[in-house]
Amino acid sequence: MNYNLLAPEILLTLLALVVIILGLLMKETSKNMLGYVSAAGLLASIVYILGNGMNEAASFFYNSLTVDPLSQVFKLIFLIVSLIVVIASIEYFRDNRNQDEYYALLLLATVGMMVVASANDLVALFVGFELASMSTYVLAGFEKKNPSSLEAALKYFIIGSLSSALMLFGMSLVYGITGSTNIPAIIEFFKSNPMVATSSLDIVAMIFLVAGFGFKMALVPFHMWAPDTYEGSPSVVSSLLAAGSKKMGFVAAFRVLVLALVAIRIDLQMTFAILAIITMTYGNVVAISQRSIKRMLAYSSIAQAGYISLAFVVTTQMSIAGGILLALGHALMKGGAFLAVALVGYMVLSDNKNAKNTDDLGNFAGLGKRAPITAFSLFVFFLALAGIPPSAGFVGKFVLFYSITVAAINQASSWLLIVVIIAILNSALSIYYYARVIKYMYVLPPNGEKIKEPVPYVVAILLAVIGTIGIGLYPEPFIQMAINAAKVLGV
Amino acid sequence: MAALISLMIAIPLIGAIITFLTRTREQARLVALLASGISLVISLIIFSRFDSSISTIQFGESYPWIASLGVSLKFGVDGIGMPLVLLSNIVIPLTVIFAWGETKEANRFYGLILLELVGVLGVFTSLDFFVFYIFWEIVLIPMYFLISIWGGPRKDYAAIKFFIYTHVASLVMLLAIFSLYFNAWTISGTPSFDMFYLLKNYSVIQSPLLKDAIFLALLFGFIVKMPAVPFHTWLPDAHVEAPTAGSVILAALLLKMGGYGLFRVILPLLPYSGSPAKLITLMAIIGVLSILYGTFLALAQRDLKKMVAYSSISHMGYVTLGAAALIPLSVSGAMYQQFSHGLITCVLFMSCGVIQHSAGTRIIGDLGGIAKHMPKLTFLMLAGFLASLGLPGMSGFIAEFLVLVNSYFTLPTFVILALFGIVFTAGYHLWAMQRAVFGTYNEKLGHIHDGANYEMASMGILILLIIFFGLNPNPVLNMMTTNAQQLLKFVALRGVIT
Amino acid sequence: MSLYTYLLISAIIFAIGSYGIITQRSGIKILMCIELLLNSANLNLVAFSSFNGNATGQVFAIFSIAIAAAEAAIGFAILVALFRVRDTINLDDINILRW
Amino acid sequence: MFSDYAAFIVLLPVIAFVLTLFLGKKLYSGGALLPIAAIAGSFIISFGIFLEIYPKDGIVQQSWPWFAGMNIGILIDPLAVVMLMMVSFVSLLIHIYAVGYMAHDPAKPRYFAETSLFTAAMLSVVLSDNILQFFISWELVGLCSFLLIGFWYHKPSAAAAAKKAFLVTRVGDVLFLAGIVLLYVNMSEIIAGRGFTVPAGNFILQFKTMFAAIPLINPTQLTYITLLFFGGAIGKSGQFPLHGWLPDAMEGPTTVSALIHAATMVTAGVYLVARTFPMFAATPSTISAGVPDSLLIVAYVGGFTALFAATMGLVMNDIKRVLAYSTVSQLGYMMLALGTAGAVVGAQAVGISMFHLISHAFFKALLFLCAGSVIHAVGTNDIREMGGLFSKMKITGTTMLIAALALAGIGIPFINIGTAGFFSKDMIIEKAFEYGQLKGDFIPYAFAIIAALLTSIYIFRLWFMTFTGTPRSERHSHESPGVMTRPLMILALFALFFGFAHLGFYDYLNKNFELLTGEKAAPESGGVQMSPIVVLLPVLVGVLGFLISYAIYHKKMLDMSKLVSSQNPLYKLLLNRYYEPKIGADIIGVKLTHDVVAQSGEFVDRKIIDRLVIDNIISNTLFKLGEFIRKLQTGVVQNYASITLLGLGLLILLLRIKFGGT
Repeated sequence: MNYNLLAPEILLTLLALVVIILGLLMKETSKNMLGYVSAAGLLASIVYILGNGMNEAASFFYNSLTVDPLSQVFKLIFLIVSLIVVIASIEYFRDNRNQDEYYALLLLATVGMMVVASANDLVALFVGFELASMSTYVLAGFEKKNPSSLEAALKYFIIGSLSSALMLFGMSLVYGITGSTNIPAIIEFFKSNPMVATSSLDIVAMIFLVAGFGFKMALVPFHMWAPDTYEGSPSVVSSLLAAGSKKMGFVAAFRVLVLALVAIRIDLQMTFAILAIITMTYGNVVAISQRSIKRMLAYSSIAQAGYISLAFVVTTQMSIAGGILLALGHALMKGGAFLAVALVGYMVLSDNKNAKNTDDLGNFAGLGKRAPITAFSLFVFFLALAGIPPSAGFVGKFVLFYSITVAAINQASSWLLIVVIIAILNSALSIYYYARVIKYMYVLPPNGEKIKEPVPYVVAILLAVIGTIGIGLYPEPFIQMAINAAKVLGV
Repeated sequence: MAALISLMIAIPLIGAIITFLTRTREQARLVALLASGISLVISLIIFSRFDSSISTIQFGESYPWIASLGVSLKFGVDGIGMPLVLLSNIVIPLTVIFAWGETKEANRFYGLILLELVGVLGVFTSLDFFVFYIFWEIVLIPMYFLISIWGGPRKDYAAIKFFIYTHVASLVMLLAIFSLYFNAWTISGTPSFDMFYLLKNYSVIQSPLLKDAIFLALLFGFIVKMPAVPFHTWLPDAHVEAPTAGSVILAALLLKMGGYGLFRVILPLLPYSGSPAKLITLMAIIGVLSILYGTFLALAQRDLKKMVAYSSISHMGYVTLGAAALIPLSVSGAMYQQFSHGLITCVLFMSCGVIQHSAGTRIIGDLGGIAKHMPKLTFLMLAGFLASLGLPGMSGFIAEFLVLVNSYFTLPTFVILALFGIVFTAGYHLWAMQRAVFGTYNEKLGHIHDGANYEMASMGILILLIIFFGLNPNPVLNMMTTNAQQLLKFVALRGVIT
Repeated sequence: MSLYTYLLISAIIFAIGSYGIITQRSGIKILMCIELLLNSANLNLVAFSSFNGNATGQVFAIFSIAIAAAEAAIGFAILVALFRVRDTINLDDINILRW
Repeated sequence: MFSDYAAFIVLLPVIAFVLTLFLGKKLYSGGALLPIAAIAGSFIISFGIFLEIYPKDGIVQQSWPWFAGMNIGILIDPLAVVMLMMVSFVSLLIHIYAVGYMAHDPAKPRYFAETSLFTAAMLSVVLSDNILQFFISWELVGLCSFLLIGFWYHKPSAAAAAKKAFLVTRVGDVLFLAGIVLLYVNMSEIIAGRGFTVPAGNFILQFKTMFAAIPLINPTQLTYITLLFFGGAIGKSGQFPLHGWLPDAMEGPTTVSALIHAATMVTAGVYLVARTFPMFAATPSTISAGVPDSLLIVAYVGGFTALFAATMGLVMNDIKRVLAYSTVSQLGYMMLALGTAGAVVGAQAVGISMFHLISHAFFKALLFLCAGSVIHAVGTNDIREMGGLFSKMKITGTTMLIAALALAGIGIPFINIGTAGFFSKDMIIEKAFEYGQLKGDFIPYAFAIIAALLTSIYIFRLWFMTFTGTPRSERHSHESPGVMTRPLMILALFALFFGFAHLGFYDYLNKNFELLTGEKAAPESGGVQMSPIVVLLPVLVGVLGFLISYAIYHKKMLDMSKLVSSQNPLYKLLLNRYYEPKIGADIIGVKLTHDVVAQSGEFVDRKIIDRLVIDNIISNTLFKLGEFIRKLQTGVVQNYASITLLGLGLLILLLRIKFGGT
């Protein structure tokens, strides 16, 4: 059994410890280099994963962790997000005396997510979940002098632990039914005795799991924490939460729910369709009336969760591939967008030290003049989120909606078609609030002169832009990747 | 010289990027003019080498792109696309010349205009549905900015309305494309977005219900762009608020995308659709409704520009009508209407622009007798209006004559209805001229000056073109007819029309 | 005692916990309620484990207990930090972020 | 050899138009000489062609393919050539006259450019060999008329009149176009088969092809086609009910009225019917399928218009309006001729009608030019402010008197001496009588004869009030310059002596369609012997009219103030032109079309579709919804927890209901 495939996780764990220790030894001023260290570590892991085995398949620790295309794709997503977040944080937390803990926690969170990505056992899944969650609880409250940051952390913590409790409860039930915590074994059990599988107890268990994952995905009605937390926590952390830990829920759902649902052959199509539609509509409709951009982005990412969860409605290979693509795209777009907001916050603060809610729409007026690169990037992210080609967002939605349409035609089910149409109308509706911000950035006059955009931010944001447009212009390899990943589930 | 078309698309793109980077407006407009000029030259080369006696794709190019979805960059022109490519390349440079005096954020302004050129050229030449759709969407963005940055008082409302309205339409169209794509895929086993391939396989679809659904979705996507009643309300707002150059491009090129869709996509599908007869009637109704409705609303307008906007709606109605009639000459007449309306409407909107600019208002009632101070404009504007009301000797007449005469074979009732529109069309044009331009000079306007030379120049060129194509339609009409006949072979085969 | 007794008990604990979360105002109490929820799950695990006759459940339970501890620690940490800036841990007052 | 240059008949004035338009300012008298020279050229060529083809009964045909199986071409047959000569000649004279008349106008270049464009278009109407080119040129003359009526565009009345002229004729044009559509469909069904491909050398809308195809066209369709054509003619030639624009058109310069609204353009309608006469003649002469015979309708409309317009001519006080109504009524005569004589002597009707058309062109142009000369001198249009001008303006007075006599058709019967009008008009009236005998229907004849009486009354009223008696206003007046009077004299000569050409003219024109289609025309009907009364009556009423006017307006034997007062309803009716402007413009044009239809459309569009559906129903609902939902986000964490658990419960419940399970 070669542990090379787990090298990234191992590396990052060690790196986290190293960062902590270094932080103890170093003096305040030189702590800034820790950011570069962690960035290097993340970059190394990305390279490593890309280097060997996007398509490897192996399992470890008594088959409790598995490495397969699906896990690798999501690991890649998590790593990329963490990377750009770290790069941006170099500026955001410059000269902060606690940045060593920050980077350590961020790395641990990443490890947690990666564990979830390749978890093959409910225990591993739970542990990974908790590792990621707890690190992010702390990160959300990292500005410990800032009440809203702390409030965000608190809400995140309470709802988070509630839902992990629910999840655990669900897992216990599943274990009780199947007598095993190993996911393949569970699936096997369901396949072999359908009677049990369709028992109401089992359904209850499933719903508990849905609750647990739905919390991370910010799926209505498990979304309540998201807007507050995204708004309150430091922008870089919001970026990590929205772009990274959100996807944790999806990969878990792909691994457990999809398989389980396929196995127990009860059709939750309608249920998930309703959830998805409610989620996307809710997100978009509420986003319209927001003035705080971070909050608007929060709601828009709820809406995006709605789109992605369409993949569960028709669990076809194509739909899951689409879901994965959209998840990947969303990671880049949303992550980048939050970082851009962070930069705006930086800009506003450099205008006046003690400015309140820096992410207010008004601060974006004339951004195209004040911070051209940021404005343009934000423009790209918004169009991508709205699904305008050529962009990652478009490719994702394209494949996803395509798969639903196909399913609708195949099953000759008109309501599926209606689902797609609603989804489409939603993504048209979303243009409204994106365009409003774009208008502020490019049409309204600036209320301040041009600023110098800090290099780390710019690098991070541009990475996201390149990713977003790159996937849009040359989606071929990514589509392949997604399809391979979807194949793993063998649906 | 294989890659002429991609060159023609690439140059404005590069030009646009350079324009965005330029510092002064002189540089910006110069670059814009050069880029669009070169593109025009290329299109003229293509046009001169174009063989109008064959209906197949010419100057075709193909490059692989997304293998797993079967998407590839296919470009090419035929009798349907060529005239519109030419039109786009004529209109854009003239727009740049007309807007030569633009001062507000010139580099962005001209850059966006060039982007529009890229978009429409892409739409008119791409033969891969995926690519087609991408260009179709890209066109929206520069127009959104043109309206919302350089627009009038209610520009926000207009811009967003325009964007969402047409975006919804294109998304619905996307659904239909999905279905075609999936259908073709299941048949052949290999994915492909090749336009003709998808259209060809439409006939294989079993359920007539699905066929009609696909057809209607596509139709919706196109007629909203055209726009046809009752999906037209975005147009007047967009036009009223947009800057002159924006309106010109919107009316002359963006609306044509819808018509192009009819010929490129709808007509090949029509004979194989579930219930052709019903759909033909539907299209005819939409066409005639647009003609009459547009006319009467134009009659009701106080704002000169809004009147012109509604006149566009009514003129585009002829396109739908001619397409629905399914007679080779009516279809080519409809195509010719696209081409000629593209030229004519430019003059109208430019006139509105000049008046707005020098008199400070476009409200017909507040104007009056401006001919006294604006003789040059009056001359060109009158010519444009006469062309627009279908005066013989101008290109508009040929188009409408062909449509009316030939549609009568299959849609007599609708033609008779459409004929009623003509009187009122003349009515609102002359009414506007009489009230706004002739009569005693309204002293409240103060001293107004005639249009600038560059404006007059571009309008003059357009008028000359209108007259030229009114006296000698053959250069473009022949290739249209060739393709129209080819299109309607299948109609005849299916014996749809009786 | 049959399995259902255990399940019943854990269900009751779960109910109490969730009721508490909904009704309580003090952050501390809410933390305790969450602990209740987790422990109801643990109880399930252990019970199932003994009735299924394999140890996995107990292992899982141990894992989750450890995690719960860590979680509680973090929760208290956040509450303390919050108390420092807001002088209260009454959750009804903690709503700057809303709408 | 002239026939090789036939195209230049049109091209020369076109060239003149372009040149005058762009460098008129730099040339002498606004470049008047260019169009004059060009039109002189056209006249010479036309005349040359006439000399060429007259001896050998030839016709000139040239045609070039245009687009979609249609062509542009030249067809000069007897019908066309006489028309050509008349148009170019009259136009020439009027251009010369205009040099004087427009001398003081700043916008001379525009004027001459437009008139020469008009001449070109009119000539193109005349010599076009297919209905499409005919229609196009027809529209162009309409355009020029629009431009020239509105020549003084700064006068609101002029702008309005121009618009009205264009719109009213447009109604006719649309009917004409509809006729063409119908014809095209039938034709291409016949020769091209569904208009897919037209066999080479065949042009769908060529007159030759059309006439050849007449037997193949379904008679009912043919009737529709001809009636629609006649609709076009009604519009252009100001026949009832589309006559209203012509009197208003007098807002334009008098020369324009003379050229366009007397001599040439307004006769285009008659020319159209004459041109397509074989089709009219071929329409079933019985009531077939509920469609009456086209010629009958032509006759009735023409006759009625002749009378109807004459009545209004009686009361008008604007010198030009009187002439305008007289024009309308005379055009009515021409139509009447086509209708009645068509029924009696077939294709020869064309000759009869055309002869009146041409003689009318001479004397009506003359009348207008005289009127122009008077207006030029006096500076008003109102005959009530004129009077006693004869002493000062001998030439104008005399020539106008000659024209009046010609219009009234004064002459000596039986020995055939008389003015042009005498021959042309009396011939028409006689044919109307023959028609009555043939069909036992004397109504057209009645129209004609009463109209003749009224004609002579109003025209002499006009002459007396203008030239005799004592001046009714202090306006200095003088004879016009030579450049204006000489054309008057020339026209006067024609008004006097043209009539004697009638026999040759009839013979020549009778050959027309036989030359064109090769079929023999209907055999010469051995002229029915008329009772002398019938021959005498037209002249008698003419003289009677003269005497009445003489009595009333010269000798003032009876006082008109009784009749001529706003109390008298009949007078009011006439003075308000049967309320045609009110009904036409105000009620139909403004009230109905604009205020009712258009505004309601506007309402639907803006208020219902836009406001209601888009804004209120869609946008506002969404906004309100959003505002409402975001309030759920109370910010209190327990509520969040409750909602989470609630959602959980709901989901479980949902699924329990879905599959009961154990």
